[in-house]
Amino acid sequence: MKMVEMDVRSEDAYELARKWFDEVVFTMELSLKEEPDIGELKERVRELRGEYGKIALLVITERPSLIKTLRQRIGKVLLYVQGGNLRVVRYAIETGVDAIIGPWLGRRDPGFDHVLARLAAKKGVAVGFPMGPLLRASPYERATMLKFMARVWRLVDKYGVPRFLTSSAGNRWEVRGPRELMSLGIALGMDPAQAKASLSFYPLSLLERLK
Amino acid sequence: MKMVEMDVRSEDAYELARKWFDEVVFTMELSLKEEPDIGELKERVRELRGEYGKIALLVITERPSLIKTLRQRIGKVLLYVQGGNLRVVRYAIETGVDAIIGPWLGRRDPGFDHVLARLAAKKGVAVGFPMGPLLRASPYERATMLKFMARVWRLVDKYGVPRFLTSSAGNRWEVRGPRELMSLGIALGMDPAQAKASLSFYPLSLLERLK
Amino acid sequence: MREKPKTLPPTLRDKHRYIAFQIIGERPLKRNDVKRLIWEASLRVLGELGTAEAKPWFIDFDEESQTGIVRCDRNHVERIRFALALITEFNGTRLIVRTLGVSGTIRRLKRKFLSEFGWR
Amino acid sequence: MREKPKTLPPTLRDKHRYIAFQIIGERPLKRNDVKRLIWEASLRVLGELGTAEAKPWFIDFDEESQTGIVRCDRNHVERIRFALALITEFNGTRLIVRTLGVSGTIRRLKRKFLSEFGWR
Repeated sequence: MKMVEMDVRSEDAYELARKWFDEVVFTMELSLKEEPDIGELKERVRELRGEYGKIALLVITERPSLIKTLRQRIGKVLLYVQGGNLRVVRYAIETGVDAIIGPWLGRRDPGFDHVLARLAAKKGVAVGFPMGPLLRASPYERATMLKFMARVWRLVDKYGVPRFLTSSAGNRWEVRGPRELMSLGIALGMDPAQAKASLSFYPLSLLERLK
Repeated sequence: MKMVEMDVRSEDAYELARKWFDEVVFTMELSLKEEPDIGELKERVRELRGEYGKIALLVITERPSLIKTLRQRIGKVLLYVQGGNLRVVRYAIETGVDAIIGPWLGRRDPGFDHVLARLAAKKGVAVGFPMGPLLRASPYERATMLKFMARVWRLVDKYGVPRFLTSSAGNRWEVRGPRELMSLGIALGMDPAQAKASLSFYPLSLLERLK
Repeated sequence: MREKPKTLPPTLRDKHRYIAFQIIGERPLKRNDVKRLIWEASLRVLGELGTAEAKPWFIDFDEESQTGIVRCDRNHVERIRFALALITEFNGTRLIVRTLGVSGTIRRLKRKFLSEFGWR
Repeated sequence: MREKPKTLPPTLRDKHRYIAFQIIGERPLKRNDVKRLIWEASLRVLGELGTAEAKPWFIDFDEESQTGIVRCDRNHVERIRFALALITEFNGTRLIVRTLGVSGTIRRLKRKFLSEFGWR
């Protein structure tokens, strides 16, 4: 079974993940306050694609409209949106991005509900469950985050939303192997087959979109 | 249902336990290196009985032979033996004391096995599961002690050994109510009915022996 | 503030229980102390993952009567009770946490176990 | 020393699994560091009660290859793996604990997952 790491964010994280996974997607983080220079961005994406093959753009923004521009103008990348702002997440799902990473990030609630789950399932937008933020959290934050993640998993499971487990590593020390990411999934309530599918079946079908 | 606290070891602990339990046994700790003065001990027991009604003697010793003397010479008390020394525990069970408190105490293993369990069941010797030592333990010690306690519970359950849950409080701050002691039993693997019986049915049948 | 997620339909909601408790301490505790006390006890005894599963949530505490309410997952009441039972002190103040009762709604909990302490 | 309890009959024994792991760290770790690392991770993530249930037990660690064996309860392998996965450092040394494989016996574990690291 082919194992896929959908989100690593640095050169050294990519190198290590390549040893443990069959496919690795390199993610470029994009914190946007306003419309980016599309030409420049396209150029950068082209470079990264040359270097790493499979590329994702992770948009971190408070402005929903920017997502549409990216969706329309930048091709051959997976488009991820970081969770946290519900308006942005809803818009991103409606626009049909490829994934929402961590709907609960930066929030005091799960940042996801049955309405969003139903919509995500319909639009084929995946939810990414990242390990990285857990590694950096205090005990209190970890317990809270795990609680929210388990809640989001229940919704994702119930409504059949595409999903993946990922390290979302910012550096090589945050990379974790497939079995370790599976253990996260199981801690959230997945059964082993679901955890495996979150590292293989669902990621592979997202990768199909890059062809 | 009558709730019984089988082991508190100070005046103020007894006072508090009386508020939360229908019956409370006051335990006198007896650390013995050699044969005690039996006359003096009888006198002390008589006094305590006058004050608290139901009395237990908790023998803490490395010398098995002392237990027999006490069993034969001191009446109208429950005779407990503190766990820790396997030779002492085996001898105590053979002698037919009323209970072994915490077979794992002071050990790096559960301090109990299937042979002792079978013997205890046959002789009607109870195993007491005390909460007090957990309160005083470090995280590492607590985890280890809980593991041993759960193992002893499995043997006690399997072989039908009489059993009770107790605070074994040395002072009022170590007293816990019936529901709290039940939660300890459930943490060890008891079902709620078994936990309740460990505070009522089994203690009451031990108290019968005082009549 | 920002938007919040919608309330889930009943079948998807977490099933909770409410626990009434009393603090018996050398000195009275403040509301915020009790909040921390519960979290620390849960993190120590149940760990980060066990706490995520048991979902303890501080609801209220009356400093006068030293009684309060904590919520948790329906299937983890005994684990939370056990974590509370193992508490021995807060900032050097010795104390006992005694649970008074458990109910599926705050209203019933107050009526059955807290009315004698002046709750309404 | 003092007597020990008798080995329980098979049906009463704890059912264990053995996990082979590798430490990938900025600096190599000592055997005793690894022992502490595992305990601390388990106590933090699973708590005192969760640790009592998962029964992690340090078996061995080879400082040369930075690989080792930890035992745990058969039904808690994934929880121990998760606790290990959340480890990020020891005494300021950044590291990753990677599990190599799981088996019901030490012998099979060594043969299948540790022989390439020089274990026999």
